[in-house]
Amino acid sequence: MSVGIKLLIDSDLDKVALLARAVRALCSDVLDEDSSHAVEISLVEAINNVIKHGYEGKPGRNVGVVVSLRPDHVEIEVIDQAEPMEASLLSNASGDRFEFDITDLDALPEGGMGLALIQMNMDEVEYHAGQGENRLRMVKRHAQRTPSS
Amino acid sequence: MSVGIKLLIDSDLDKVALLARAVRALCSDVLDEDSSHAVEISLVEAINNVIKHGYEGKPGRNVGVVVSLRPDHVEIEVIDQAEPMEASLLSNASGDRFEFDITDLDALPEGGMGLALIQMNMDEVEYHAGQGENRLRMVKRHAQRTPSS
Amino acid sequence: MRLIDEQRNGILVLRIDEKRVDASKAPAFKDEVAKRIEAGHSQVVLDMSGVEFVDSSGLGALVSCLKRIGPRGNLAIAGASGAVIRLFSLTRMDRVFSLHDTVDAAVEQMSS
Amino acid sequence: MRLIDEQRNGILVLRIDEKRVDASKAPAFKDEVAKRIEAGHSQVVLDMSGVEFVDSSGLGALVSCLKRIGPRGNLAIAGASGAVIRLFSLTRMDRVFSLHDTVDAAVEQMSS
Ligand SMILES: Nc1ncnc2c1ncn2[C@@H]1O[C@H](COP(=O)(O)OP(=O)(O)O)[C@@H](O)[C@H]1O
Ligand SMILES: Nc1ncnc2c1ncn2[C@@H]1O[C@H](COP(=O)(O)OP(=O)(O)O)[C@@H](O)[C@H]1O
Repeated sequence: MSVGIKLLIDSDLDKVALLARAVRALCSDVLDEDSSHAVEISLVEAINNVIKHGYEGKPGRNVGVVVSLRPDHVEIEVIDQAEPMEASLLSNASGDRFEFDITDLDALPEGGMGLALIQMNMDEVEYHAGQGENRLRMVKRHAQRTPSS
Repeated sequence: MSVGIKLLIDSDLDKVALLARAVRALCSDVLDEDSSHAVEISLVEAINNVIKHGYEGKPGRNVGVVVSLRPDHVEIEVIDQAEPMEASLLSNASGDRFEFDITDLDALPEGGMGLALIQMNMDEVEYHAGQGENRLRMVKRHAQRTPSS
Repeated sequence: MRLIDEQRNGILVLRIDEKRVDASKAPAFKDEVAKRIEAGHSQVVLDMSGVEFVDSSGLGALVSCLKRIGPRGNLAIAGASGAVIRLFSLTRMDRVFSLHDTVDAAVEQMSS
Repeated sequence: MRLIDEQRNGILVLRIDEKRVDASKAPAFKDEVAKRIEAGHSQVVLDMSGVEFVDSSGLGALVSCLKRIGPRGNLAIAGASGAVIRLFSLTRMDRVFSLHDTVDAAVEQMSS
Protein backbone atom coordinates (compact mmCIF):
# COMPACT_ATOMS: atom_id res chain seq x y z
CA MET A 1 0.00 0.00 0.00
CA SER A 2 1.74 3.12 -1.17
CA VAL A 3 0.56 6.61 -0.57
CA GLY A 4 1.76 9.23 -3.01
CA ILE A 5 1.45 12.93 -3.56
CA LYS A 6 2.86 15.25 -6.22
CA LEU A 7 4.15 18.76 -5.55
CA LEU A 8 4.88 21.36 -8.21
CA ILE A 9 6.64 24.72 -8.17
CA ASP A 10 7.91 26.85 -10.96
CA SER A 11 11.61 27.26 -11.50
CA ASP A 12 12.17 29.94 -8.88
CA LEU A 13 14.74 29.46 -6.12
CA ASP A 14 12.47 31.38 -3.74
CA LYS A 15 9.96 28.52 -3.90
CA VAL A 16 12.31 25.68 -3.10
CA ALA A 17 11.87 26.24 0.64
CA LEU A 18 8.11 25.65 0.28
CA LEU A 19 8.66 22.32 -1.39
CA ALA A 20 11.27 21.38 1.17
CA ARG A 21 9.07 22.25 4.12
CA ALA A 22 6.11 20.34 2.71
CA VAL A 23 8.15 17.24 1.92
CA ARG A 24 9.90 17.36 5.27
CA ALA A 25 6.52 17.40 7.03
CA LEU A 26 5.46 14.34 5.04
CA CYS A 27 8.67 12.46 5.81
CA SER A 28 8.79 13.33 9.48
CA ASP A 29 5.72 11.18 10.01
CA VAL A 30 7.73 8.06 9.16
CA LEU A 31 11.44 8.98 9.30
CA ASP A 32 13.62 10.05 12.22
CA GLU A 33 15.21 13.52 12.39
CA ASP A 34 18.46 12.59 10.66
CA SER A 35 16.73 10.70 7.86
CA SER A 36 14.25 13.54 7.36
CA HIS A 37 17.16 15.94 7.04
CA ALA A 38 18.88 13.56 4.64
CA VAL A 39 15.80 13.67 2.41
CA GLU A 40 15.43 17.42 2.74
CA ILE A 41 19.03 18.27 1.83
CA SER A 42 19.00 15.82 -1.10
CA LEU A 43 15.73 17.21 -2.39
CA VAL A 44 16.89 20.82 -2.09
CA GLU A 45 20.19 20.08 -3.87
CA ALA A 46 18.38 18.24 -6.66
CA ILE A 47 15.86 21.04 -7.18
CA ASN A 48 18.46 23.78 -7.00
CA ASN A 49 20.39 21.94 -9.70
CA VAL A 50 17.34 21.64 -11.93
CA ILE A 51 16.63 25.37 -11.59
CA LYS A 52 20.23 26.63 -11.80
CA HIS A 53 21.72 24.20 -14.30
CA GLY A 54 18.82 22.41 -16.05
CA TYR A 55 16.67 25.49 -16.63
CA GLU A 56 19.71 27.82 -16.47
CA GLY A 57 17.96 30.05 -13.97
CA LYS A 58 15.03 30.78 -16.28
CA PRO A 59 11.73 31.27 -14.47
CA GLY A 60 8.35 29.89 -15.51
CA ARG A 61 9.34 26.26 -15.98
CA ASN A 62 8.00 23.34 -13.93
CA VAL A 63 9.75 21.39 -11.21
CA GLY A 64 7.79 18.43 -9.87
CA VAL A 65 8.36 16.18 -6.91
CA VAL A 66 6.52 12.93 -6.23
CA VAL A 67 6.67 11.69 -2.66
CA SER A 68 5.65 8.11 -1.85
CA LEU A 69 5.59 6.85 1.70
CA ARG A 70 6.00 3.09 1.62
CA PRO A 71 6.08 0.61 4.49
CA ASP A 72 9.88 0.52 4.73
CA HIS A 73 11.12 3.49 2.73
CA VAL A 74 10.36 6.93 1.39
CA GLU A 75 10.70 7.47 -2.34
CA ILE A 76 11.25 10.91 -3.83
CA GLU A 77 11.20 11.62 -7.55
CA VAL A 78 12.30 14.98 -8.91
CA ILE A 79 10.87 15.56 -12.38
CA ASP A 80 11.84 18.29 -14.85
CA GLN A 81 11.64 19.04 -18.57
CA ALA A 82 15.06 20.62 -18.96
CA GLU A 83 18.04 19.41 -20.96
CA PRO A 84 19.24 16.26 -19.21
CA MET A 85 22.40 16.35 -17.19
CA GLU A 86 25.41 14.20 -17.93
CA ALA A 87 24.50 11.08 -15.90
CA SER A 88 28.15 10.32 -15.03
CA LEU A 89 28.30 13.56 -13.01
CA LEU A 90 25.88 11.96 -10.60
CA SER A 91 27.24 8.43 -10.61
CA ASN A 92 30.78 9.72 -10.01
CA ALA A 93 29.75 11.97 -7.13
CA SER A 94 30.52 10.72 -3.62
CA GLY A 95 31.71 11.64 -0.16
CA ASP A 96 35.25 11.79 -1.59
CA ARG A 97 34.36 15.35 -2.50
CA PHE A 98 34.93 16.22 1.13
CA GLU A 99 38.34 14.57 1.48
CA PHE A 100 40.01 17.98 1.19
CA ASP A 101 42.99 19.22 3.15
CA ILE A 102 41.39 21.16 5.99
CA THR A 103 44.52 23.24 6.46
CA ASP A 104 44.54 24.54 2.90
CA LEU A 105 42.11 27.45 3.07
CA ASP A 106 42.26 28.26 -0.65
CA ALA A 107 41.39 24.71 -1.63
CA LEU A 108 38.17 24.47 0.37
CA PRO A 109 35.14 23.90 -1.88
CA GLU A 110 32.62 26.70 -2.37
CA GLY A 111 30.46 24.68 -4.77
CA GLY A 112 30.17 21.37 -6.53
CA MET A 113 28.91 19.72 -3.35
CA GLY A 114 25.26 19.05 -4.22
CA LEU A 115 25.51 15.75 -6.10
CA ALA A 116 27.94 14.40 -3.51
CA LEU A 117 25.48 15.27 -0.75
CA ILE A 118 22.70 13.46 -2.60
CA GLN A 119 24.82 10.31 -2.94
CA MET A 120 25.85 10.43 0.72
CA ASN A 121 22.36 11.00 2.08
CA MET A 122 20.17 8.66 0.06
CA ASP A 123 20.14 4.86 0.00
CA GLU A 124 19.35 4.63 -3.72
CA VAL A 125 19.80 7.24 -6.43
CA GLU A 126 18.81 6.73 -10.07
CA TYR A 127 18.66 9.19 -12.94
CA HIS A 128 16.48 8.63 -16.00
CA ALA A 129 16.51 11.05 -18.93
CA GLY A 130 14.25 10.64 -21.93
CA GLN A 131 11.11 11.77 -23.76
CA GLY A 132 11.73 15.39 -22.84
CA GLU A 133 11.52 14.56 -19.15
CA ASN A 134 14.17 13.80 -16.55
CA ARG A 135 13.51 11.85 -13.39
CA LEU A 136 15.81 11.65 -10.42
CA ARG A 137 14.60 8.85 -8.16
CA MET A 138 15.89 8.79 -4.60
CA VAL A 139 15.07 6.30 -1.86
CA LYS A 140 15.54 6.65 1.88
CA ARG A 141 14.95 3.52 3.94
CA HIS A 142 13.61 3.71 7.46
CA ALA A 143 16.51 3.72 9.90
CA GLN A 144 15.12 0.96 12.14
CA ARG A 145 14.91 -1.49 9.25
CA THR A 146 18.45 -0.95 8.01
CA PRO A 147 20.75 -1.30 11.00
CA SER A 148 23.72 -1.08 8.65
CA SER A 149 22.92 2.44 7.42
CA MET B 1 5.71 38.98 -3.49
CA SER B 2 3.69 35.79 -3.46
CA VAL B 3 5.11 32.35 -3.04
CA GLY B 4 3.00 29.53 -4.46
CA ILE B 5 3.13 25.78 -4.69
CA LYS B 6 0.76 23.23 -6.19
CA LEU B 7 -0.01 19.85 -4.64
CA LEU B 8 -1.78 16.99 -6.40
CA ILE B 9 -3.26 13.70 -5.25
CA ASP B 10 -5.58 11.33 -6.94
CA SER B 11 -9.13 10.95 -5.74
CA ASP B 12 -8.42 8.59 -2.87
CA LEU B 13 -9.53 9.43 0.67
CA ASP B 14 -6.39 7.72 2.01
CA LYS B 15 -4.27 10.46 0.45
CA VAL B 16 -6.10 13.44 1.90
CA ALA B 17 -4.03 13.28 5.09
CA LEU B 18 -0.85 13.72 3.05
CA LEU B 19 -2.16 16.87 1.43
CA ALA B 20 -3.39 18.15 4.76
CA ARG B 21 -0.09 17.54 6.52
CA ALA B 22 1.90 19.21 3.76
CA VAL B 23 -0.36 22.26 3.62
CA ARG B 24 -0.45 22.54 7.39
CA ALA B 25 3.36 22.62 7.48
CA LEU B 26 3.37 25.41 4.90
CA CYS B 27 0.78 27.45 6.80
CA SER B 28 2.30 26.99 10.21
CA ASP B 29 5.25 29.10 9.11
CA VAL B 30 2.99 32.17 8.90
CA LEU B 31 -0.27 31.37 10.74
CA ASP B 32 -0.90 30.67 14.43
CA GLU B 33 -2.17 27.27 15.64
CA ASP B 34 -5.88 28.10 15.43
CA SER B 35 -5.60 29.63 11.98
CA SER B 36 -3.52 26.70 10.75
CA HIS B 37 -6.21 24.34 12.01
CA ALA B 38 -8.88 26.50 10.37
CA VAL B 39 -7.10 26.08 7.04
CA GLU B 40 -6.53 22.36 7.57
CA ILE B 41 -10.13 21.51 8.44
CA SER B 42 -11.45 23.63 5.54
CA LEU B 43 -9.05 22.04 3.11
CA VAL B 44 -9.87 18.52 4.27
CA GLU B 45 -13.63 19.14 4.06
CA ALA B 46 -13.29 20.62 0.57
CA ILE B 47 -11.19 17.73 -0.70
CA ASN B 48 -13.38 15.08 0.91
CA ASN B 49 -16.34 16.67 -0.84
CA VAL B 50 -14.59 16.64 -4.20
CA ILE B 51 -13.73 12.97 -3.82
CA LYS B 52 -17.01 11.79 -2.29
CA HIS B 53 -19.51 13.98 -4.13
CA GLY B 54 -17.71 15.49 -7.14
CA TYR B 55 -15.98 12.29 -8.26
CA GLU B 56 -18.60 10.07 -6.54
CA GLY B 57 -15.87 8.08 -4.82
CA LYS B 58 -14.25 7.04 -8.11
CA PRO B 59 -10.46 6.66 -7.90
CA GLY B 60 -7.91 7.81 -10.47
CA ARG B 61 -9.10 11.41 -10.85
CA ASN B 62 -7.06 14.52 -9.93
CA VAL B 63 -7.47 16.78 -6.94
CA GLY B 64 -5.19 19.82 -6.93
CA VAL B 65 -4.45 22.39 -4.27
CA VAL B 66 -2.58 25.63 -4.83
CA VAL B 67 -1.16 27.26 -1.71
CA SER B 68 0.02 30.87 -1.84
CA LEU B 69 1.61 32.50 1.18
CA ARG B 70 1.09 36.25 0.88
CA PRO B 71 2.22 39.02 3.21
CA ASP B 72 -1.09 39.25 5.06
CA HIS B 73 -2.99 36.10 4.15
CA VAL B 74 -2.82 32.52 3.01
CA GLU B 75 -4.75 31.58 -0.11
CA ILE B 76 -5.82 28.02 -0.83
CA GLU B 77 -7.40 26.92 -4.10
CA VAL B 78 -8.90 23.47 -4.47
CA ILE B 79 -9.13 22.47 -8.11
CA ASP B 80 -11.02 19.54 -9.59
CA GLN B 81 -12.47 18.37 -12.91
CA ALA B 82 -15.69 16.87 -11.59
CA GLU B 83 -19.29 17.91 -12.19
CA PRO B 84 -19.63 21.28 -10.45
CA MET B 85 -21.60 21.49 -7.23
CA GLU B 86 -24.67 23.64 -6.81
CA ALA B 87 -23.04 26.93 -5.74
CA SER B 88 -25.92 27.86 -3.44
CA LEU B 89 -25.11 24.88 -1.22
CA LEU B 90 -21.89 26.64 -0.31
CA SER B 91 -23.23 30.18 -0.09
CA ASN B 92 -26.11 29.07 2.13
CA ALA B 93 -23.85 27.13 4.49
CA SER B 94 -23.02 28.76 7.83
CA GLY B 95 -22.55 28.23 11.53
CA ASP B 96 -26.35 28.02 11.81
CA ARG B 97 -25.85 24.36 11.00
CA PHE B 98 -24.74 23.92 14.60
CA GLU B 99 -27.72 25.66 16.23
CA PHE B 100 -29.25 22.32 17.08
CA ASP B 101 -31.05 21.36 20.28
CA ILE B 102 -28.31 19.70 22.30
CA THR B 103 -30.88 17.75 24.34
CA ASP B 104 -32.43 16.09 21.30
CA LEU B 105 -30.10 13.15 20.70
CA ASP B 106 -31.85 11.95 17.54
CA ALA B 107 -31.59 15.36 15.90
CA LEU B 108 -27.81 15.71 16.24
CA PRO B 109 -26.10 15.96 12.84
CA GLU B 110 -23.99 13.06 11.59
CA GLY B 111 -23.18 14.74 8.29
CA GLY B 112 -23.76 17.85 6.24
CA MET B 113 -21.25 19.79 8.33
CA GLY B 114 -18.37 20.26 5.87
CA LEU B 115 -19.50 23.34 3.95
CA ALA B 116 -20.57 25.04 7.19
CA LEU B 117 -17.12 24.41 8.66
CA ILE B 118 -15.49 25.92 5.59
CA GLN B 119 -17.61 29.07 5.88
CA MET B 120 -16.92 29.38 9.60
CA ASN B 121 -13.19 28.87 9.35
CA MET B 122 -12.16 30.91 6.33
CA ASP B 123 -12.25 34.69 5.84
CA GLU B 124 -13.18 34.50 2.15
CA VAL B 125 -14.73 31.62 0.22
CA GLU B 126 -15.45 31.71 -3.51
CA TYR B 127 -16.51 28.95 -5.87
CA HIS B 128 -15.93 29.12 -9.61
CA ALA B 129 -17.18 26.41 -11.95
CA GLY B 130 -16.51 26.43 -15.66
CA GLN B 131 -14.48 25.02 -18.57
CA GLY B 132 -14.54 21.56 -17.08
CA GLU B 133 -12.73 22.76 -13.97
CA ASN B 134 -13.98 23.87 -10.56
CA ARG B 135 -12.03 26.13 -8.26
CA LEU B 136 -12.80 26.70 -4.61
CA ARG B 137 -10.76 29.70 -3.44
CA MET B 138 -10.38 30.18 0.30
CA VAL B 139 -8.50 32.93 2.12
CA LYS B 140 -7.26 33.00 5.70
CA ARG B 141 -5.90 36.32 6.93
CA HIS B 142 -3.13 36.47 9.50
CA ALA B 143 -4.66 36.83 12.95
CA GLN B 144 -2.47 39.76 14.04
CA ARG B 145 -3.56 41.87 11.07
CA THR B 146 -7.28 41.36 11.58
CA PRO B 147 -8.06 42.11 15.20
CA SER B 148 -11.73 41.71 14.40
CA SER B 149 -11.45 38.07 13.36
CA MET C 1 -8.63 1.59 12.06
CA ARG C 2 -6.52 0.73 15.09
CA LEU C 3 -8.45 0.52 18.38
CA ILE C 4 -7.10 -0.82 21.65
CA ASP C 5 -9.64 -2.31 24.07
CA GLU C 6 -9.37 -2.32 27.84
CA GLN C 7 -11.94 -3.06 30.57
CA ARG C 8 -12.07 -1.04 33.80
CA ASN C 9 -14.83 -1.66 36.38
CA GLY C 10 -17.22 -2.82 33.69
CA ILE C 11 -16.39 0.21 31.55
CA LEU C 12 -14.93 -0.27 28.08
CA VAL C 13 -11.96 2.03 27.51
CA LEU C 14 -11.27 2.25 23.82
CA ARG C 15 -8.04 3.92 22.78
CA ILE C 16 -7.99 5.30 19.24
CA ASP C 17 -4.51 4.42 18.03
CA GLU C 18 -4.61 6.71 15.00
CA LYS C 19 -3.38 10.27 14.55
CA ARG C 20 -6.31 11.19 12.35
CA VAL C 21 -9.98 10.22 12.39
CA ASP C 22 -11.08 11.44 8.98
CA ALA C 23 -13.29 10.41 6.07
CA SER C 24 -10.92 7.55 5.22
CA LYS C 25 -11.30 6.06 8.69
CA ALA C 26 -14.72 7.20 9.95
CA PRO C 27 -16.79 4.33 8.46
CA ALA C 28 -14.53 1.64 9.93
CA PHE C 29 -14.41 3.46 13.24
CA LYS C 30 -18.20 3.68 13.41
CA ASP C 31 -18.54 -0.04 12.61
CA GLU C 32 -15.94 -1.08 15.17
CA VAL C 33 -17.59 0.87 17.97
CA ALA C 34 -21.06 -0.31 16.91
CA LYS C 35 -19.86 -3.91 17.12
CA ARG C 36 -18.82 -3.38 20.74
CA ILE C 37 -22.09 -1.69 21.63
CA GLU C 38 -24.07 -4.52 20.03
CA ALA C 39 -21.95 -6.92 22.08
CA GLY C 40 -23.37 -5.33 25.20
CA HIS C 41 -21.04 -2.50 26.15
CA SER C 42 -23.08 0.48 27.24
CA GLN C 43 -20.44 2.34 29.26
CA VAL C 44 -17.66 3.47 26.92
CA VAL C 45 -14.75 5.87 27.31
CA LEU C 46 -13.00 6.85 24.07
CA ASP C 47 -9.37 7.73 24.67
CA MET C 48 -8.55 10.32 22.02
CA SER C 49 -5.26 11.50 23.52
CA GLY C 50 -3.33 10.21 20.52
CA VAL C 51 -5.60 11.82 17.95
CA GLU C 52 -4.34 15.01 16.31
CA PHE C 53 -7.06 15.71 13.81
CA VAL C 54 -10.75 14.93 13.34
CA ASP C 55 -12.84 16.07 10.38
CA SER C 56 -16.63 16.29 10.05
CA SER C 57 -16.83 12.63 9.03
CA GLY C 58 -15.00 11.62 12.19
CA LEU C 59 -17.23 13.87 14.24
CA GLY C 60 -20.31 12.42 12.56
CA ALA C 61 -19.07 8.94 13.45
CA LEU C 62 -18.76 10.00 17.09
CA VAL C 63 -22.33 11.33 17.02
CA SER C 64 -23.48 8.08 15.50
CA CYS C 65 -21.83 6.15 18.36
CA LEU C 66 -23.55 8.41 20.87
CA LYS C 67 -26.94 7.75 19.29
CA ARG C 68 -26.34 4.03 19.14
CA ILE C 69 -25.36 3.79 22.78
CA GLY C 70 -28.58 5.65 23.51
CA PRO C 71 -29.83 7.65 26.49
CA ARG C 72 -29.53 4.66 28.85
CA GLY C 73 -25.83 4.14 28.05
CA ASN C 74 -22.84 6.37 28.49
CA LEU C 75 -20.18 7.57 26.05
CA ALA C 76 -17.39 9.82 27.31
CA ILE C 77 -14.35 11.23 25.52
CA ALA C 78 -10.98 11.53 27.22
CA GLY C 79 -7.80 13.35 26.30
CA ALA C 80 -9.04 15.36 23.34
CA SER C 81 -6.70 18.27 22.71
CA GLY C 82 -5.74 20.99 20.28
CA ALA C 83 -7.41 20.63 16.94
CA VAL C 84 -9.89 18.07 18.27
CA ILE C 85 -11.15 20.33 21.05
CA ARG C 86 -11.34 23.21 18.60
CA LEU C 87 -13.64 21.19 16.31
CA PHE C 88 -15.86 20.21 19.23
CA SER C 89 -16.19 23.88 20.25
CA LEU C 90 -16.85 25.17 16.75
CA THR C 91 -19.66 22.67 16.24
CA ARG C 92 -21.03 23.01 19.79
CA MET C 93 -20.43 19.28 20.24
CA ASP C 94 -18.50 20.14 23.41
CA ARG C 95 -21.94 20.61 24.95
CA VAL C 96 -23.20 17.28 23.67
CA PHE C 97 -20.32 15.00 24.61
CA SER C 98 -18.94 14.47 28.05
CA LEU C 99 -15.28 15.54 27.70
CA HIS C 100 -12.54 14.69 30.20
CA ASP C 101 -8.85 15.52 30.37
CA THR C 102 -7.84 11.97 31.18
CA VAL C 103 -9.18 8.43 30.95
CA ASP C 104 -8.98 8.18 34.74
CA ALA C 105 -11.23 11.20 35.19
CA ALA C 106 -13.73 9.83 32.68
CA VAL C 107 -13.79 6.37 34.26
CA GLU C 108 -14.13 7.86 37.72
CA GLN C 109 -17.10 9.99 36.78
CA MET C 110 -18.76 7.14 34.94
CA SER C 111 -18.29 4.79 37.92
CA SER C 112 -19.77 7.20 40.45
CA MET D 1 18.71 38.50 3.61
CA ARG D 2 18.18 39.74 7.16
CA LEU D 3 21.35 40.25 9.19
CA ILE D 4 21.53 41.97 12.56
CA ASP D 5 24.82 43.67 13.45
CA GLU D 6 26.23 44.08 16.92
CA GLN D 7 29.71 45.05 18.14
CA ARG D 8 31.33 43.39 21.15
CA ASN D 9 34.93 44.23 22.19
CA GLY D 10 35.85 45.04 18.60
CA ILE D 11 34.25 41.80 17.39
CA LEU D 12 31.39 41.94 14.90
CA VAL D 13 28.54 39.67 15.96
CA LEU D 14 26.30 39.05 12.97
CA ARG D 15 23.00 37.37 13.65
CA ILE D 16 21.43 35.61 10.68
CA ASP D 17 17.75 36.43 11.03
CA GLU D 18 16.57 33.84 8.52
CA LYS D 19 15.37 30.28 9.06
CA ARG D 20 17.05 29.06 5.90
CA VAL D 21 20.33 29.93 4.20
CA ASP D 22 19.87 28.34 0.83
CA ALA D 23 20.52 28.99 -2.86
CA SER D 24 17.94 31.78 -2.88
CA LYS D 25 19.77 33.64 -0.11
CA ALA D 26 23.41 32.56 -0.37
CA PRO D 27 24.54 35.19 -2.92
CA ALA D 28 23.08 38.09 -0.90
CA PHE D 29 24.50 36.64 2.29
CA LYS D 30 27.98 36.36 0.81
CA ASP D 31 27.82 39.95 -0.46
CA GLU D 32 26.58 41.33 2.86
CA VAL D 33 29.35 39.66 4.82
CA ALA D 34 31.96 40.64 2.22
CA LYS D 35 30.88 44.26 2.57
CA ARG D 36 31.57 44.15 6.29
CA ILE D 37 34.93 42.48 5.83
CA GLU D 38 35.93 45.10 3.22
CA ALA D 39 34.85 47.76 5.73
CA GLY D 40 37.56 46.49 8.07
CA HIS D 41 35.96 43.82 10.24
CA SER D 42 38.36 40.91 10.63
CA GLN D 43 36.91 39.34 13.79
CA VAL D 44 33.44 38.04 13.05
CA VAL D 45 31.06 35.77 14.94
CA LEU D 46 28.10 34.48 12.93
CA ASP D 47 25.13 33.76 15.16
CA MET D 48 23.28 30.91 13.44
CA SER D 49 21.03 29.97 16.35
CA GLY D 50 17.94 30.99 14.37
CA VAL D 51 18.90 29.04 11.26
CA GLU D 52 17.13 25.72 10.72
CA PHE D 53 18.49 24.69 7.35
CA VAL D 54 21.57 25.34 5.22
CA ASP D 55 22.17 23.84 1.78
CA SER D 56 25.42 23.49 -0.16
CA SER D 57 25.06 27.02 -1.54
CA GLY D 58 24.79 28.42 1.97
CA LEU D 59 27.73 26.33 3.06
CA GLY D 60 29.70 27.53 0.03
CA ALA D 61 28.91 31.12 1.01
CA LEU D 62 30.26 30.47 4.50
CA VAL D 63 33.46 29.03 3.02
CA SER D 64 33.74 32.08 0.79
CA CYS D 65 33.47 34.34 3.87
CA LEU D 66 36.18 32.33 5.59
CA LYS D 67 38.50 32.74 2.63
CA ARG D 68 37.81 36.43 2.36
CA ILE D 69 38.53 37.08 6.02
CA GLY D 70 41.79 35.22 5.44
CA PRO D 71 44.25 33.56 7.77
CA ARG D 72 44.96 36.78 9.66
CA GLY D 73 41.28 37.30 10.52
CA ASN D 74 38.85 35.18 12.48
CA LEU D 75 35.44 33.79 11.61
CA ALA D 76 33.54 31.78 14.20
CA ILE D 77 30.08 30.24 14.09
CA ALA D 78 27.82 30.19 17.13
CA GLY D 79 24.59 28.38 17.91
CA ALA D 80 24.45 26.02 14.94
CA SER D 81 22.14 23.12 15.73
CA GLY D 82 20.28 20.17 14.27
CA ALA D 83 20.31 20.14 10.51
CA VAL D 84 23.04 22.77 10.34
CA ILE D 85 25.47 20.79 12.50
CA ARG D 86 24.62 17.66 10.53
CA LEU D 87 25.63 19.37 7.26
CA PHE D 88 28.88 20.60 8.79
CA SER D 89 29.72 17.07 9.94
CA LEU D 90 28.81 15.39 6.66
CA THR D 91 31.04 17.77 4.71
CA ARG D 92 33.85 17.78 7.31
CA MET D 93 33.41 21.54 7.57
CA ASP D 94 33.09 21.06 11.34
CA ARG D 95 36.88 20.68 11.24
CA VAL D 96 37.35 23.83 9.19
CA PHE D 97 35.13 26.27 11.06
CA SER D 98 35.39 27.18 14.67
CA LEU D 99 31.98 26.18 16.09
CA HIS D 100 30.60 27.34 19.43
CA ASP D 101 27.39 26.63 21.31
CA THR D 102 26.75 30.27 22.10
CA VAL D 103 27.75 33.73 20.92
CA ASP D 104 29.22 34.40 24.35
CA ALA D 105 31.52 31.39 24.10
CA ALA D 106 32.61 32.41 20.60
CA VAL D 107 33.28 36.02 21.62
CA GLU D 108 35.17 34.92 24.69
CA GLN D 109 37.48 32.62 22.80
CA MET D 110 38.08 35.22 20.10
CA SER D 111 38.90 37.87 22.72
CA SER D 112 41.40 35.71 24.58
N1 LIG E 1 19.92 19.03 -13.18
C1 LIG E 1 21.11 19.30 -13.79
N2 LIG E 1 21.13 19.65 -15.09
C2 LIG E 1 22.31 19.95 -15.70
N3 LIG E 1 23.50 19.91 -15.08
C3 LIG E 1 23.55 19.56 -13.79
C4 LIG E 1 22.36 19.24 -13.07
N4 LIG E 1 22.71 18.92 -11.81
C5 LIG E 1 24.05 19.05 -11.74
N5 LIG E 1 24.57 19.44 -12.93
C6 LIG E 1 26.00 19.66 -13.24
O1 LIG E 1 26.78 19.02 -12.24
C7 LIG E 1 27.62 19.97 -11.58
C8 LIG E 1 27.78 19.60 -10.12
O2 LIG E 1 26.55 19.80 -9.41
P1 LIG E 1 26.56 19.96 -7.85
O3 LIG E 1 27.40 18.89 -7.26
O4 LIG E 1 25.15 20.01 -7.38
O5 LIG E 1 27.28 21.35 -7.54
P2 LIG E 1 26.95 22.84 -8.02
O6 LIG E 1 25.51 22.91 -8.38
O7 LIG E 1 27.30 23.67 -6.83
O8 LIG E 1 27.86 23.12 -9.17
C9 LIG E 1 26.96 21.31 -11.80
O9 LIG E 1 27.89 22.38 -11.73
C10 LIG E 1 26.37 21.13 -13.19
O10 LIG E 1 27.34 21.37 -14.17
N1 LIG F 1 -17.57 19.20 -4.49
C1 LIG F 1 -18.89 18.87 -4.46
N2 LIG F 1 -19.48 18.40 -5.57
C2 LIG F 1 -20.78 18.06 -5.56
N3 LIG F 1 -21.59 18.20 -4.48
C3 LIG F 1 -21.08 18.69 -3.36
C4 LIG F 1 -19.71 19.05 -3.28
N4 LIG F 1 -19.48 19.51 -2.03
C5 LIG F 1 -20.64 19.43 -1.38
N5 LIG F 1 -21.62 18.95 -2.15
C6 LIG F 1 -23.01 18.71 -1.77
O1 LIG F 1 -23.27 19.47 -0.60
C7 LIG F 1 -23.73 18.63 0.45
C8 LIG F 1 -23.23 19.15 1.80
O2 LIG F 1 -21.85 19.02 1.89
P1 LIG F 1 -21.15 19.02 3.32
O3 LIG F 1 -21.65 20.16 4.10
O4 LIG F 1 -19.67 18.99 3.10
O5 LIG F 1 -21.62 17.69 4.05
P2 LIG F 1 -21.49 16.14 3.66
O6 LIG F 1 -20.36 16.00 2.72
O7 LIG F 1 -21.26 15.46 4.95
O8 LIG F 1 -22.81 15.78 3.05
C9 LIG F 1 -23.21 17.25 0.12
O9 LIG F 1 -23.98 16.23 0.70
C10 LIG F 1 -23.29 17.26 -1.40
O10 LIG F 1 -24.59 16.94 -1.82
